[in-house]
Amino acid sequence: MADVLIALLLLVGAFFGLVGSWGLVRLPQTMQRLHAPTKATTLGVGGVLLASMVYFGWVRGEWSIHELLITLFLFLTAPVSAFMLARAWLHRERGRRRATLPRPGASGVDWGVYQPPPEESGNGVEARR
Amino acid sequence: MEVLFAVLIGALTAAGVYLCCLRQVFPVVLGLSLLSYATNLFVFVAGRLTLGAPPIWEEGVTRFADPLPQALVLTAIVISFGMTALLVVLAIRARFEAGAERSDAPAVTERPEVER
Amino acid sequence: MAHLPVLPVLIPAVIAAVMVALTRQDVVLARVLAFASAAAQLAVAFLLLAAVREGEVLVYRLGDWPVPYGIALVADRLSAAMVLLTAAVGAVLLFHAVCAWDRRGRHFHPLFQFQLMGIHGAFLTGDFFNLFVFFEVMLIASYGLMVHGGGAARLTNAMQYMVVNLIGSTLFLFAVALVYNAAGTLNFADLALRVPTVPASDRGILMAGGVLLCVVFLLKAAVVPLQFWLPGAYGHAPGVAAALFALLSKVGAYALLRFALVGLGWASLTALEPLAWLTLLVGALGVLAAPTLGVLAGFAAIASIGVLFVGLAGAEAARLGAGLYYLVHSTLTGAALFVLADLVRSARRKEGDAVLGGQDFAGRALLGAGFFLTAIAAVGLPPLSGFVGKLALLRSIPLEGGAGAASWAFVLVTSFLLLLGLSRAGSRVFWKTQGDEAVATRGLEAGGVAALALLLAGTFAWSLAAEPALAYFTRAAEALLEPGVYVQAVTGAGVFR
Amino acid sequence: MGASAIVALPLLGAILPPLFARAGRTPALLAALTPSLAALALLWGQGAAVFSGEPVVALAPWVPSLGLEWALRIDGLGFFFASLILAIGVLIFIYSRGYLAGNESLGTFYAYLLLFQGAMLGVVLADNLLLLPVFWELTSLSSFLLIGFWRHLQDGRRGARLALAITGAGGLALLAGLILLGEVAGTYRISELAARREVILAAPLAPVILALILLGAFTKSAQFPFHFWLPHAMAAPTPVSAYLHSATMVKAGLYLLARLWPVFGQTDAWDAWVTGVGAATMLLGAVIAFFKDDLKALLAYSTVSHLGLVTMLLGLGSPTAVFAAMLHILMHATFKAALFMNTGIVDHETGSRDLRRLGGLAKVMPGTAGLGTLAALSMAGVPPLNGFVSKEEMLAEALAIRWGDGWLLWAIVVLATIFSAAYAFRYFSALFFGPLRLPEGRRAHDPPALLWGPPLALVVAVVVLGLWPGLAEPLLVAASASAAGSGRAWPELALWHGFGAPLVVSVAAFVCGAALVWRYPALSRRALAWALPLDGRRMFFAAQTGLARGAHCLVVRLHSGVLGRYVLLLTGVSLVALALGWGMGEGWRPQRPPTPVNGLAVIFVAIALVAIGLVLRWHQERLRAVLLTGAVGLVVSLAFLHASAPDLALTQIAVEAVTTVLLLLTLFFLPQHDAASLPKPRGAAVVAVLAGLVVGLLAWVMMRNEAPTLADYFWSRSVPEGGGSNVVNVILVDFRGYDTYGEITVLGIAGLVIYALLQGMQEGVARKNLHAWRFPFALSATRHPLPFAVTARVMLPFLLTAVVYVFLRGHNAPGGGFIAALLVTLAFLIQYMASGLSWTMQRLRLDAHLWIGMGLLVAGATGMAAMVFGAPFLRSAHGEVPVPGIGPVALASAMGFDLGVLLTVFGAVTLALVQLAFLGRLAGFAPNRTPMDPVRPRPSSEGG
Amino acid sequence: MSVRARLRRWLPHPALSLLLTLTWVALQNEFAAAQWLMGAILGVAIPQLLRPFWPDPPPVRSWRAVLAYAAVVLWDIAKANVQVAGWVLLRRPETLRSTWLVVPLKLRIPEAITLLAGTITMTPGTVSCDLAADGSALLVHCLHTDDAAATVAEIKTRYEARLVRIFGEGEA
Amino acid sequence: MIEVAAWVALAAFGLGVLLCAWRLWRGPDLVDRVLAMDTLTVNVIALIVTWGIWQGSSVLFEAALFFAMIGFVSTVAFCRYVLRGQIIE
Ligand code: NA
Ligand code: NA
Repeated sequence: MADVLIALLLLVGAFFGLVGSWGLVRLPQTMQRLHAPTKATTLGVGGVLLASMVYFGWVRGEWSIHELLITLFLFLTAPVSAFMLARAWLHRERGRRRATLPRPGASGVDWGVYQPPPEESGNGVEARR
Repeated sequence: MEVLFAVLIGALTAAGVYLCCLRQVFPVVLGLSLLSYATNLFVFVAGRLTLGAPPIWEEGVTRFADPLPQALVLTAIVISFGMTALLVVLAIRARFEAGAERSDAPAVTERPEVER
Repeated sequence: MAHLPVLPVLIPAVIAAVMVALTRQDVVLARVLAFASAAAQLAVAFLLLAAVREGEVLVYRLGDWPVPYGIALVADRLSAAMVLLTAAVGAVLLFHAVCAWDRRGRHFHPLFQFQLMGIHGAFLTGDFFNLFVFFEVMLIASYGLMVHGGGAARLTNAMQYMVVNLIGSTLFLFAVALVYNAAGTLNFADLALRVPTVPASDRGILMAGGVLLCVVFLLKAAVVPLQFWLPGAYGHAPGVAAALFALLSKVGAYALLRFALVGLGWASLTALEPLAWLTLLVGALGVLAAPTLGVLAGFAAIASIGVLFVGLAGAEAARLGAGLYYLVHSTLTGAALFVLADLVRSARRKEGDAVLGGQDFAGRALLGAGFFLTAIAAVGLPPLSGFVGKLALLRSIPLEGGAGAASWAFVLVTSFLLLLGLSRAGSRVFWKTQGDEAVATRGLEAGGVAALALLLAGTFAWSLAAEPALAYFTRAAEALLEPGVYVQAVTGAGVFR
Repeated sequence: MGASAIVALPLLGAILPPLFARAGRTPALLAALTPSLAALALLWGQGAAVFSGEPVVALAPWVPSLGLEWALRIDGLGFFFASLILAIGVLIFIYSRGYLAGNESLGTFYAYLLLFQGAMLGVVLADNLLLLPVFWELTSLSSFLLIGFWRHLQDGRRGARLALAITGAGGLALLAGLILLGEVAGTYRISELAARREVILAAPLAPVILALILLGAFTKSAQFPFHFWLPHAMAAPTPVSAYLHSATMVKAGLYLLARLWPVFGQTDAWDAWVTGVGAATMLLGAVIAFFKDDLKALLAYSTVSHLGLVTMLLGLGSPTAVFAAMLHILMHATFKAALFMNTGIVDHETGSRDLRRLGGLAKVMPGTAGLGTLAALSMAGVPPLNGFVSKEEMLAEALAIRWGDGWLLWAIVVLATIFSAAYAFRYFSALFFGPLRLPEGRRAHDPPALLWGPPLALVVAVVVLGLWPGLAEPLLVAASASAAGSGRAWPELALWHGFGAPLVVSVAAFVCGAALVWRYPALSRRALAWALPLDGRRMFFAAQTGLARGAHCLVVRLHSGVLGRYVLLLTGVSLVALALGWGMGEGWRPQRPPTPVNGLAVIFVAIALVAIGLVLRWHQERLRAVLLTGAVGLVVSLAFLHASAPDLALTQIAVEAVTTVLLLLTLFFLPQHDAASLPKPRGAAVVAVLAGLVVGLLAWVMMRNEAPTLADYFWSRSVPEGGGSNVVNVILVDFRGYDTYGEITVLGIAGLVIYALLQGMQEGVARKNLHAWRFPFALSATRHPLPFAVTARVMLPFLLTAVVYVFLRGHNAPGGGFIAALLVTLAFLIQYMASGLSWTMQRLRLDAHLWIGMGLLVAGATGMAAMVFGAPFLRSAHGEVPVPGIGPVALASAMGFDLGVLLTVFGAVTLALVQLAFLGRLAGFAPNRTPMDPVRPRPSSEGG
Repeated sequence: MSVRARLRRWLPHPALSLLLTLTWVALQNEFAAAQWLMGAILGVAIPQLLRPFWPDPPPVRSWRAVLAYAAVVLWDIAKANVQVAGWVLLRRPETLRSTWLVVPLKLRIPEAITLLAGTITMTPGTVSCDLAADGSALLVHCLHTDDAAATVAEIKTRYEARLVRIFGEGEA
Repeated sequence: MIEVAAWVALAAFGLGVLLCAWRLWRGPDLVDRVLAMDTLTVNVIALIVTWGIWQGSSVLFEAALFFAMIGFVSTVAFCRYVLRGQIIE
């Protein structure tokens, strides 16, 4: 029973992990590829970590929730990584893509990557010197 | 496995030496990093390869990796980290005092600007 | 008393740590601590010397672990003398430091203490990986002292010095790995016991490591063709640092002796004789070509290393002993030359330490006299210790065979070249002046002058003390050539006393 | 004792004149005279003993094992020379007082003179073969100071250096010769050498020894072809010339020849070389002297000639020739010193010493003219002056050689005699007689007594010794006896020896000499036409310049400053070393079975190889290169993990992260691309590949090699004696804790140096450049994106919990102080990146220096605690501490040590990173105190 | 000083303290008293030490809402994973209609915004890319959607509304 | 069964690593490369955990955590560099 569960979790993890990496190779646009790591992170690593938990607890009798911590860490950090990567890309592509990018809505407000936050632009301390 | 390690070490060494020959500091720093990987691995494999047997004592276990080279490598890693940090900072300072980032110095027979 | 061998390391280490933690703003307190440390180190070094004078070998097993599993410190005649030399030079240079250098940048005093700690540690350790560690302590402190005060030339040269030494450290580790792989030990004495038992098939690994380690030590010692880093680096370093560095190359020579003669059990280093000649030649020619007094001092240091290795490349105790005697001399003289270059650099506003005539400057006569004496010592003219050193060396080298004659010729001819170079430099800097009125220059740094005077007094005293000193070092050399007592003492060391 | 005092008085007394010079010039003179006169008194006090053939000896050990001892011995020869040195010295001192201008440092001058005097005395009194060169070199050194006394004159400086170089080089040769001589003889006592003559001469090294010693003597005494330094030493103040070149320094070589005459004299090699060189010098010097217009040059070459004369006599091989040599040394000293002083007076009074501008001075300075003329006549060998006496003896000795053996010598001697008469005649006739000629606007008259007194005394001696030469006989006999053996019949000294060949030659010389002077103008034109192009000084300085230039080229080539070349050289040498070392073994075969390969390892190594390749290809794109280097580091860390080194893997990966941050912090301030135009050193690729091959091969060999290790000991003792089951950690904090102590010291120092370096950029050029510097790329607007900042806040407490965990478990499982330190650093680093430097620093209130210092102290104190209990540094203790309600808790003192590690590493790394980040402020980037963009809109308790 | 204030002073974030204690015990994998004690010590000490780093965490109004939210998100992750795997594996990449979405934000609490952005990213198919300079909207990249407005609406109802319930926002 | 599954998982993540490496090589943008590194790290974590199951050893746990950490730190650092030049400002 445990064996089946573990094997299943492993296979699920392997499958989604591979799909994530495959997407990284296959998808043509950078922003599309940015979706890859979330896949690998969530079900990919998640599956494997669950498998590990079950394996060590059930099969070897050493219950451990270490893996949960890794999962949590990854869930916590992956969005930030993606956010920063996206911002970096938006910044590098500012010349080409800015026009096609939708605006946030309110007039005069742009995305954070292109516009300083109100407080700072107000007192003019932004940028160098 | 030994061959793989050897190839890795060799490649790291070759690349490290090559980068250290370049005329600016930054590639030299990268070269030294690669060299230090090579060194760490080299010292490590002086204790030979033992797979799946970390030197963490357990009752009844008789197969274990030689812990001594590992301890030596740890020391070496730390030291080389400190050195790298110092070198890059020195590179920055030199760049802003000398006006350019170069790994070359004037030949010793050139008379430097008078300074303290 | 039982802890004597570890104290030379611990005293500067603790004092430096206290300085780092407490005296960041308070230079005066740092100075007080520095002098206290110097006094303590001197006292300990004297006690250590007294303890090993009769040939005892003190073994201090750190953590009480037996050799070769733990690290052992070993004090014998040679290492005790080196420790005393370090403590003495360090103490003398403090005078220079406190009046000029310790305010020109941050953290001078802790770095100075760490430098001494590293040198002491390298001299005292009986373990060649630990030697690596203390080399690094010594080197990183030296980088810090070398860049002290800044300046483009200094920084770029320091960077090269650093890169070269980092590669040297890499080689050191490669060598340690090879030796450990074949011999299974890191201790000099234990290695001495194991080397004969290493099967012929594994000797290649062992010796590849062994010879590579020798190369590393030769690099530190700045023996040709591995001298290239020294003149630029030392020549542009702050004087007080460069003066202290006069010790660093000696550490390389010392380690080479320990490793090759004791660890590997080689009968002698005669193979190095040609390198010693070349070193002498390059150093002497460099003195002729040097554009500044700092670089000149660097080349003079290389030349003195050449002389030193002419001695160390011998197979007879007398010759090694003469070399070791010369080692002390060259440390004092090298330090004096660097201090002098520094004093000139800071006294002459326009020309610095360039080997050029210029306007008269404050303290010219005094510094000129100092240079004259230092040059006498460096060339090896009487009555300073360079003369006795070279005399002892020549007397210990039998003229039979080409090598002996060549050594004589190199020592004498390069002495002549040094004489040319130093007289040329000295007459330009101190004689070729325009106008007799001293123009407004920076004042003379009294502490530097004091350090210079002490160093010169040291070479004079060393010359007078030549007889006992030579006897001492000859016995130390005997222990290197016949390391049985050392090996026995270290490997058979009982529990902690 | 007396002998020592004679040498020591002038040497130690040298400090007196500078002290007394403050009181005035006369006190300075008295201060200089006192030690000299005292020494003279002491010397003459020994006269009785010496003349009775009982040498006075002083002995003290110095380095007996080398044969070097303080051995002085006053015998006849020594007494003779010492008397000359001291007596003429006294006159010179007095003369100098009048000669040196008021603004010149007379005290220093006297000090140098006294040093020189002491050194000279040492040379002639030393009875030790190694002590003699000590004083010998001291004379070279002190004469260097004297010759260069007028340091502002280029001629003075160059002359001094020339003299030092030649005599110093000779001194080195001499030293070598004397060392060998002592070794061959089996004694370093000079006085014992004569008895070992046979042994010495039979030694195979004898020719070498002789050559080296003669080199020393000839250079010092300015013998051909080393004569050229002497005339250039004339740039010295005239008293110096008078002293050094009449009576003392140049005579040191002659003294040495006389001293060693009992050992080497009357051997073929000695006779041939000494006579030959002496005769050649004698002729050459005389001829050149005749054509010199500069009075001092004339006297200088005449000195060369006279030195050659004495040298020749010492080579003739007969004791009577030695006697003649001694005689001439004495006579020459008197008239030549007088002549130099006379020239000095002329120079002093007229401002010139050029014969082309001077003439007829007898009209305005009759006293000077009288003294000069008498001395010059003596130099010419005109009776009844003392020069005649010694010249007669010389001619007698020279002409005593059989014609068949010596016709060339005869010819030389006769020619030289003619020319020496000629230049002597020319000296006084051209200078003092004929129409008065003076440099424009100068008036001249006889000088004050201080200047004419000393030459007068000497001229009196010239006359007295000419009329009654017998007065000097005891002295000369004693001297000759020491040199050539006692109990011989010495020539009777008399003014009149009757008619003989010498007299004929003399008379002929006067006639011919006068004729030469008469025909001087024509001759000099012709002489100028075939003037020897061989100017020794020019050759010397050309050689020196050439040498310096060659040295320069060599040095530049060896120290080019091109780092790449250094690296290649070092690598090349190391490869050679490895090859040499490997060659010392034989027949290595793989001993361990290979470890099976798995596919993942292949994948990762392949990735690493590609990444390495890409780093090489793209290293110019620095940011990309950093990323790829990180990939390589990842693989290395995995390799450790895979090969049973979890601690290493953790450390490597953590260091990797910090290093990446560090490199990025650095790259911000550096160019973003490598400059493409800089050429690589040639051969870099080849050497690098070779190094890679060799290192890879060696690594493979090590892995397949079987040999004993220390592993078993650590494995078995780690738990019972080290108190931890992570053996690597136990080694780090216990077995080899001392390494770790050094290691954290290194890291601490790195932090301090980085701090010092970056703090130093707050001023000077660095600050200016930093301020002018621009980052090449456009920057995004916002700084601290909100999601990142929030996530960082949430993560921090959990990361710190993990830090505690990693730290505490380190002794038993992978982890420990170092890894924990990096982890905590990373945790705060995330905070710094997320919310900025100012905000985080304010909250951390971190004095990294304190952390470093405390860490080192804690680690040290833990180690030293053992010392309190009488155990060695770093002796650990461990055990279980019962805690009520909880049970026993395992504790190891090593944990304290590990805590020190943690503190130091954390402090150092943080210090480095924060300082580096702080540099942006210096570059003009405004600080940002808001921790997230956009700022949370709700009013909050944040301190801002 | 009131008990509550005192408690507040020692336990600035009680939930955090609890979590840390649990984390410690989880890390140790050992449920002995000593570990709970140590965990508790850390749970008190670390938030104390780090108090300035997280000055005023928003109180959670409803822990039940948190659980519900977690369940929804986990389910969405699983669902979206399958869906996106299908796109990546089966569709020709050119046929993917990737678009930018603008999600106007009602949320103002940074923690809540972060959570929303994180959720969006962790459910495959959407990545939150930037925040408006004034924090009023979130920029989301969608790997493939036929109806952008619907996706935005789903985000707002499925996630943002629940977050509003958790943190009690909306009045702002 | 577990072994087979673990083997499959190892192969899959191994392949995943290779795919990431390919992206690391091809780029084209720096962001792609950083992304590739990030994903590679994630795959490595999965590999480590799977390897732990394969080996039956839990000693690798911290390593996985550390890899997660470095993946995050370096990704964020590179992004910050692209965005602001100064990764700590
Ligand atoms: Na073997
Ligand atoms: Na997503």
